[in-house]
Amino acid sequence: MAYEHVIDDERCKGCGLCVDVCPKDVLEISGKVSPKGYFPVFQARPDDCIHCALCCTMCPDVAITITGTADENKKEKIKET
Amino acid sequence: MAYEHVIDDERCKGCGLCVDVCPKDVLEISGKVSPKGYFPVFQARPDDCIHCALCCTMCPDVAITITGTADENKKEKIKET
Amino acid sequence: MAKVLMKGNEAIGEAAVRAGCLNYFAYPITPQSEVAEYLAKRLPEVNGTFVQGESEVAVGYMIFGAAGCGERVMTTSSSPGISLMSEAISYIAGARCPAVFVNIMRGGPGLGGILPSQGDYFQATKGGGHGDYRVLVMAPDGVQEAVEMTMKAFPLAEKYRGPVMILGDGLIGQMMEPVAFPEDLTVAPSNKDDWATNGMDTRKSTEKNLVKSLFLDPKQLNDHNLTLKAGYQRMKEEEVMFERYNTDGDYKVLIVSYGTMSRVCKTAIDMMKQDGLEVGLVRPKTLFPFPEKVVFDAAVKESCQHVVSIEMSMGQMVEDVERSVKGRRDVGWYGQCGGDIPSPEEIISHIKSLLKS
Amino acid sequence: MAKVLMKGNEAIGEAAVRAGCLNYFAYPITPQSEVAEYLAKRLPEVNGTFVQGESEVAVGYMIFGAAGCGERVMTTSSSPGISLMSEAISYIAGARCPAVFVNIMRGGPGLGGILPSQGDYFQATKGGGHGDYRVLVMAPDGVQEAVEMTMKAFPLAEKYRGPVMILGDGLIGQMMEPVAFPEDLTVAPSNKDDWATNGMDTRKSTEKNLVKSLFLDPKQLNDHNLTLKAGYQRMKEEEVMFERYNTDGDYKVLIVSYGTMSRVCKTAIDMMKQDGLEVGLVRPKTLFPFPEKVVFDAAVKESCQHVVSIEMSMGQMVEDVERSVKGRRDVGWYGQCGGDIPSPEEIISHIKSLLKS
Amino acid sequence: MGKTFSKPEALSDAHTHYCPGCTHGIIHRLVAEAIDELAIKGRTVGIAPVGCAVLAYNYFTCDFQEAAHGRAPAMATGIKRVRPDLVAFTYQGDGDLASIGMGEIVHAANRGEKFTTIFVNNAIYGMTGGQMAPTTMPGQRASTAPFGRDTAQTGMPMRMCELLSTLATPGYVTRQAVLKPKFINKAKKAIKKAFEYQIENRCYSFVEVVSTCPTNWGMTPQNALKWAEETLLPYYPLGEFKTPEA
Amino acid sequence: MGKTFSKPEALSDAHTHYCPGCTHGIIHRLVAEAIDELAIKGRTVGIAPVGCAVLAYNYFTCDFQEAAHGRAPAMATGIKRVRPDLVAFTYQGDGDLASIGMGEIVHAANRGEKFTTIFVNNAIYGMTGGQMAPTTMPGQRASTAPFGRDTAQTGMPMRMCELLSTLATPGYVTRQAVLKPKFINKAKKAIKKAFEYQIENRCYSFVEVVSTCPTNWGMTPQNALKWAEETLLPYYPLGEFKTPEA
Amino acid sequence: MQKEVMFAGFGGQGILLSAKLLAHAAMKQGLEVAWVPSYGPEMRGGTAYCTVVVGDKRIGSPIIKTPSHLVAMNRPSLEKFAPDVQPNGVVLINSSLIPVQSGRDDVVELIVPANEAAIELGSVKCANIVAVSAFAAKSKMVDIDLLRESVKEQFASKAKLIPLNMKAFDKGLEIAEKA
Amino acid sequence: MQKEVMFAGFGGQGILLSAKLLAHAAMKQGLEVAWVPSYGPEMRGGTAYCTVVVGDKRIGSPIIKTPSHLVAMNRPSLEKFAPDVQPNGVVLINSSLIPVQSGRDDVVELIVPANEAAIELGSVKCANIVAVSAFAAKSKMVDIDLLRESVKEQFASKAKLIPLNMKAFDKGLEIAEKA
Ligand SMILES: Cc1ncc(C[n+]2csc(CCOP(=O)(O)OP(=O)(O)O)c2C)c(N)n1
Ligand SMILES: Cc1ncc(C[n+]2csc(CCOP(=O)(O)OP(=O)(O)O)c2C)c(N)n1
Ligand code: SF4
Ligand code: SF4
Ligand code: SF4
Ligand code: SF4
Ligand code: SF4
Ligand code: SF4
Ligand SMILES: [Mg+2]
Ligand SMILES: [Mg+2]
Repeated sequence: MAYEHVIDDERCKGCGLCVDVCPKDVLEISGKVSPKGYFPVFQARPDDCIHCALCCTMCPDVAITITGTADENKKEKIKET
Repeated sequence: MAYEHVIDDERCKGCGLCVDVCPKDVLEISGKVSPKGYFPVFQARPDDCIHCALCCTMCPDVAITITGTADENKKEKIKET
Repeated sequence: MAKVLMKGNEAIGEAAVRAGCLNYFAYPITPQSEVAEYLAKRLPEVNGTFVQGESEVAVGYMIFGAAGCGERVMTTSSSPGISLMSEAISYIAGARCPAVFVNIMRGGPGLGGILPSQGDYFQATKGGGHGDYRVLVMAPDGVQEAVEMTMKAFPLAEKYRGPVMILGDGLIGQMMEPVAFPEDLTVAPSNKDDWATNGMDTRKSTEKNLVKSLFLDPKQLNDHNLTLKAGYQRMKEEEVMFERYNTDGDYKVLIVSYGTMSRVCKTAIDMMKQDGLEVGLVRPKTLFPFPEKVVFDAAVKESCQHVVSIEMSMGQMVEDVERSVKGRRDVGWYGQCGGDIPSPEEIISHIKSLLKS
Repeated sequence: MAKVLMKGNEAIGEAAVRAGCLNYFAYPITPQSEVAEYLAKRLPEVNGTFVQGESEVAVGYMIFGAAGCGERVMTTSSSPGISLMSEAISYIAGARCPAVFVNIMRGGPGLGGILPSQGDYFQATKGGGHGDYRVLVMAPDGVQEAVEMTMKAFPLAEKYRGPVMILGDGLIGQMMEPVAFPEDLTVAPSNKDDWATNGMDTRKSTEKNLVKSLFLDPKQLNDHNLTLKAGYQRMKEEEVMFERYNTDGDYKVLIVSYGTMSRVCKTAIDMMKQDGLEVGLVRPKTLFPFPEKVVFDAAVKESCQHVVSIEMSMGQMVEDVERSVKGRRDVGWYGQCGGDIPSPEEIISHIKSLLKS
Repeated sequence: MGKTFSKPEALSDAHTHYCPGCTHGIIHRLVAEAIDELAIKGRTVGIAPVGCAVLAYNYFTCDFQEAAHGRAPAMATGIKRVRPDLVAFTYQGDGDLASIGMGEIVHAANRGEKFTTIFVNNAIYGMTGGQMAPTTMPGQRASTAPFGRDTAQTGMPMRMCELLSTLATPGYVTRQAVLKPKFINKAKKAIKKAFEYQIENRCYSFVEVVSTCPTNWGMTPQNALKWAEETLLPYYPLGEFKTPEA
Repeated sequence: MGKTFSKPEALSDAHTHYCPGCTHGIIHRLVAEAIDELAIKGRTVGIAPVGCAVLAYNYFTCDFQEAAHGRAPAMATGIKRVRPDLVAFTYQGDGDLASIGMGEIVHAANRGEKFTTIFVNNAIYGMTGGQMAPTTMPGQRASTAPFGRDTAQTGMPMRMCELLSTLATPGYVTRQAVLKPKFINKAKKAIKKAFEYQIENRCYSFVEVVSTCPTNWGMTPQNALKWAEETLLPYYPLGEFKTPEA
Repeated sequence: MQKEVMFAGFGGQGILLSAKLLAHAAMKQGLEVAWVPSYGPEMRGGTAYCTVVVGDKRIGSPIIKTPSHLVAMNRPSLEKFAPDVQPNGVVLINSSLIPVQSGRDDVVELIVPANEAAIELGSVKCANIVAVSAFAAKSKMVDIDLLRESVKEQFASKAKLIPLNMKAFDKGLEIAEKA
Repeated sequence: MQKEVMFAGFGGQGILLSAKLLAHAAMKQGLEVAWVPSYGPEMRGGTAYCTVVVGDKRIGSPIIKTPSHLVAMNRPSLEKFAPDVQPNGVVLINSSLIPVQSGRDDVVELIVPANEAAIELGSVKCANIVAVSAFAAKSKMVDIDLLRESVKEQFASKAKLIPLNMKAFDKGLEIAEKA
């Protein structure tokens, strides 16, 4: 089964706590300010993501979700973003 | 030197705590009610008093005092009372 | 129902039970501790709850929490204890929860004394706590009325969703008089599902309820205050209670007096009648809402020359009497505050001195 | 002295220091925490004392203990915090200790909001606590006056041996304005040896002093209350402060308003003058004692048709205005309570609606 | 070996007002997860404190009351005494619980009230702008301790677990932290256990959670976690201080 | 080998309003003796509680303030912070100190305020007519616990020495009794020591004294002493719980 | 017609109870009644007193400074209150504890050795019953049979005390008649 | 004559400080002035704003709903407040964070890339100084030299920051002139 790792730009406050806990160094803070005035995080290296959910555990704003999916394409899609 | 053991009827509330702590069983509660409505304590056996002041220590109302005196008659006087 | 001879404090406790209030939180204080002592025995018989709080501050919030669940709840205290509850009363009013407070007043300010007083009129009627809220305040003049008002207090608290206070004094709490208890209050608090935090399952809802007084948005807070104000306006229209005494005929002086004090005034009025001196009385039974119009009408009666507010205080209700009389008669104060209750003789000589001057 | 640009809260702290008050106890609460933050830095420079109490209840009694020693002492808080101090204020009044309380009001009731409000008028002027006491209450309309009144508060507290309150609002606390500080207050509190528990050695006496409010004997308690009452009577004669604005000529409407609200009213009055509509203002600077006579005289002026009390509350001062006007003019209320301050435009349209009706 | 993760039902969709990196948000989530796993949302009443978490009632999907500053334990007592079938929890900061609310928490714990307290210790008054709390560390700067907390004037930081665990009445008292995933997972277990003790009507349960306040500590969220681990944990050791069994 | 004995100067001539055999009177005397021996009457301020000892100010010959119920420690804090040269002591009952005054006593002790507390534990609310106190024993009857204290509803009796001695701030905490001369002499030493620590500006000092309330216990003064020794002392052990040295 | 009686003595002499019994009987008789105790710490070890006001219409002021009658169970009470009693009132003096008299010639003195009588009957505790029945007989303030009933009811829960108190009650009547 | 300016942006952008500097300069100029901040938790992570009211007579209502001018340091502020600005007022737009314009043709738009400019000068922290000097130059609300003095005084305690902020100050003037 495959996983979908989704970061909600609206909820993310760019605190960076997830970045530090990611064992695979997948995450980075983006340079573009969100409407709320934050610099949200994004998956810079999605391929490396092992979906360990440590980032989810650490996120104070429940901005990251990981959903299971059977559909491989979904996973691809994320890659592209 | 001699001692004078004085019980102040006005202060005594007749609680009897002194009676119980007296090692020489000197004290007794009197039968006659005081103006305040209490039955004050008195030295029933003054001769036996060794002036150990335990009664003073135990008295919640500082109704007992023991004063030192050189005058033997004083001591007698107490006896008579 | 046959009359029973009961202490005011115990009768208030029994009245609460008969009003279906099985939840009582309190902290001991003279002269009202007998309410707690009575209910500590009585409530277990009806599976009620009594908790002796650690302080009046805590009790105020136990009441808040319980009232927030939509359950009938009461506390009783005396002057200093009520001061400690003032923040809680403001919160309860702000969160719109029904709760009954009984203040068996003692002498103040500060530790003051433990004898009867009416020194908390301001605190009760103008709100001891902060912010724009009012408390519906009923003042009994004896044990029978203390019972009736206590039983009325709960439905009133539920009607207006706010704190209701019984303002008695040490004498009413300590005195025994024969009491006939009204019918038990059997209707349960209604519509609490709309607002109470009684658990979503309990009310079969998926919507949460919030019991709160915080409104960070100024517009919302203003609207909230307007809602409260509308409730107080409605109280003024629907809940004013009072008694007139010897006001049918002419009278030279109008007394305004409440609670224990008013009984002494009645005795004085009867005595003056003997000497052919007519004096009328208006007795507010609700202090808030205050019977403004009744006092005004009684004051402007042709024959009436003076209005005097007689209180076991240094003159508090007199300000409401002044407001009500609107300058149409001179308004004075007579009273004592310390525990001694002015005697009929003292009242009579004050009234005569008024007429001389 | 050159003007400095200061936040109201900080200016109040500095004013206390310059009034010789080196003792400050407080608990943080928005919108007045800056007073404590300022004094936490400032007091060490002058060997003063700042203690952050564990609660407003405790702070009230720290103030009591310190005041009981005859030392100048102040606390500052905001609405809910003042409610928690009401028992202490009653005790301090009862024990006749001089102490200064500052209330930077926020929206209520309950937690309400943190924006400016005038919802604590009743609490401040009718005594939030129990018993027959009054508090001398001054209401500044800006930072400069906040400073002046704070410095005045200490000698007044000592003159009457009781609590004095500065009643401001969140805007006055948070706003910066240029301030010129008056001369430092150099006279030390006098005659404290007669009553304060400052230690028998300190005052070279063998007589103990008692700071207390308990009088178990009703006669004594009544006499004590009469003494207090006499002090309040004297305040009414000697301490009433107010400002008149645009009242020299004729005016159709009289506004009574205080504090921040009165500044908006003045702007509105100036704007209406432009349109040729004359409106007068009486601004009470002392809320207790209330300028009853001044309001009465201004209200009964031939040209005046309406009196309106404009408050950042649901209508509290309006009761004192009604009492003062004695029914000679109709008295109304206009205001908001939530944090938004009525704008000059809103006030103008209300006034115009009055004149239409 | 992958995991799925999504927002618990007991949390609403509302975005919190908390500062970036403030760990209040993590603690909210752990409480919500416990409520979901125990399926008690429909009979739970939360009590919000006065503190940064004052708006907690917007972030949960169960009934909520909002307390006055420090009085949440008294309100929870009122709730549970009149509705023992409900599940009540107070969520309180260190100023709220350990300063103004000291009397209420000690007595509620000592009466053995059957509710759960989540005690968020961030060693500061967050909401009001960084004043000193009873839990502020020696030398730590705060707006009312501009030169750092002087223990000669203000005493030592208050340790609530140590204090409450001396009470003779049985209870569950534990200190946890949310400074890293390992701690977070432990904290989650403790919070769930606390609710279980309540549901079984066993005892009062108290979970202290060492938390951060990047804003008022004047640190980045990352440094705040680091500082908390290095400075707070040695003085506020994690672990179970009391269980009803013992 | 005889002894003289007379009323200490720090006690006034006034007759107390205490019930016959009430040990409040003994404790008053011990405090007065300490004041005499340390010759501090001229700079001492006592703080009377609200409780049976409310009129203590009539019985001492030094300056006195009268507190509100439970707030004496806050008043003493106010006194000592503005007049560190004065000697202040609070005299508080168990309802006053352990119930309504919990917050004030814990925080004054934790700030290390330099005053002395005499804590009179008689396991009941005396003045108001025998209501339950936090210190009331399991099963003990009180007017608000007519069937005896039910620990399932009200928890276990509060032990203040045990609680206060857990605070990290240095202090002197001891429990004494006045149930027999031997105890009384020990209590006297402890009270004097407590004042000495204050005078040396060392620390906060707290002396609990196990006392009696014959009237509300419904016992003769003699039986009250006996009951206290047999029932209270096992739960409230005597001794020093904390010293600033340790 | 309104009548008032002040009961006064030491705490523990059953003052409040005898007053309550009288009030209760009056209520049964269909009269208006108020029972007004003194309260508060000043009572501690001191004097306890209680007023009972009985009348045919609603009681106005329940605070009475000059009562119609006085039941004085100890000396301080007699000395404190005897001067206030209205002319022709009954002043009951518990001679067991009061060696003196009221010093008034315009009142009806009723000398009752309540403690001795009670001790004879088996317990000093019932001295207050002796006193109240004697007082009621002399003052006619309430119907004696109703008062007897009230006493019975009062002790209903402790039935074994009823005989003793009935004896005390009759003893009081007897003393009053003899007097 | 009374003029008002609203400073608005994120917390941490130095909004309150630039407003204070302007108020301070106005005071030195002998004008009446009021500095009115927004406060409270709603600010947390959100928008901070502050009004400065300057006039020749005592300021009446310090609460301004339609200010003469606006200094918008971030986008939400521009969108929230631009509509309220009085005609012919100055609207400063921090173009570093605001890609859009006010959408009004009856106001004077002053486009200032404050963050970029500040970063160039060495620290983004002084973006607020760039903004306030540019605004003052354009609006003429206060005397520029007095404002410069106020900045110096403000940093007197941290002297080493003065040169940077002076550079920022002049940069602001320069941008304003060019505009
Ligand atoms: C009676 C009262 N006093 C003070 C306040 C002001 N106040 C609000 S929150 C707070 C402290 C919050 O600190 P803490 O409890 O540690 O919570 P945090 O914000 O750190 O999570 C204070 C003092 C208040 N609202 N009510
Ligand atoms: C605010 C307030 N609450 C309650 C009271 C009533 N009250 C007076 S003394 C007392 C309890 C006294 O008990 P304790 O402290 O144990 O002293 P004791 O009489 O046993 O020596 C209470 C509840 C009060 N005076 N003020
Ligand atoms: S932890 Fe959450 S809020 Fe913080 S940066 Fe990562 S996703 Fe955004
Ligand atoms: S799931 Fe694990 S690997 Fe993937 S981004 Fe999050 S922390 Fe990194
Ligand atoms: S102990 Fe004191 S009061 Fe008690 S009986 Fe002895 S002397 Fe009297
Ligand atoms: S002094 Fe000692 S021996 Fe004498 S009476 Fe007292 S206790 Fe007894
Ligand atoms: S102030 Fe501190 S505690 Fe409050 S939300 Fe911000 S970071 Fe969190
Ligand atoms: S009631 Fe108890 S504590 Fe109070 S004086 Fe009497 S015996 Fe002592
Ligand atoms: Mg905190
Ligand atoms: Mg006690």
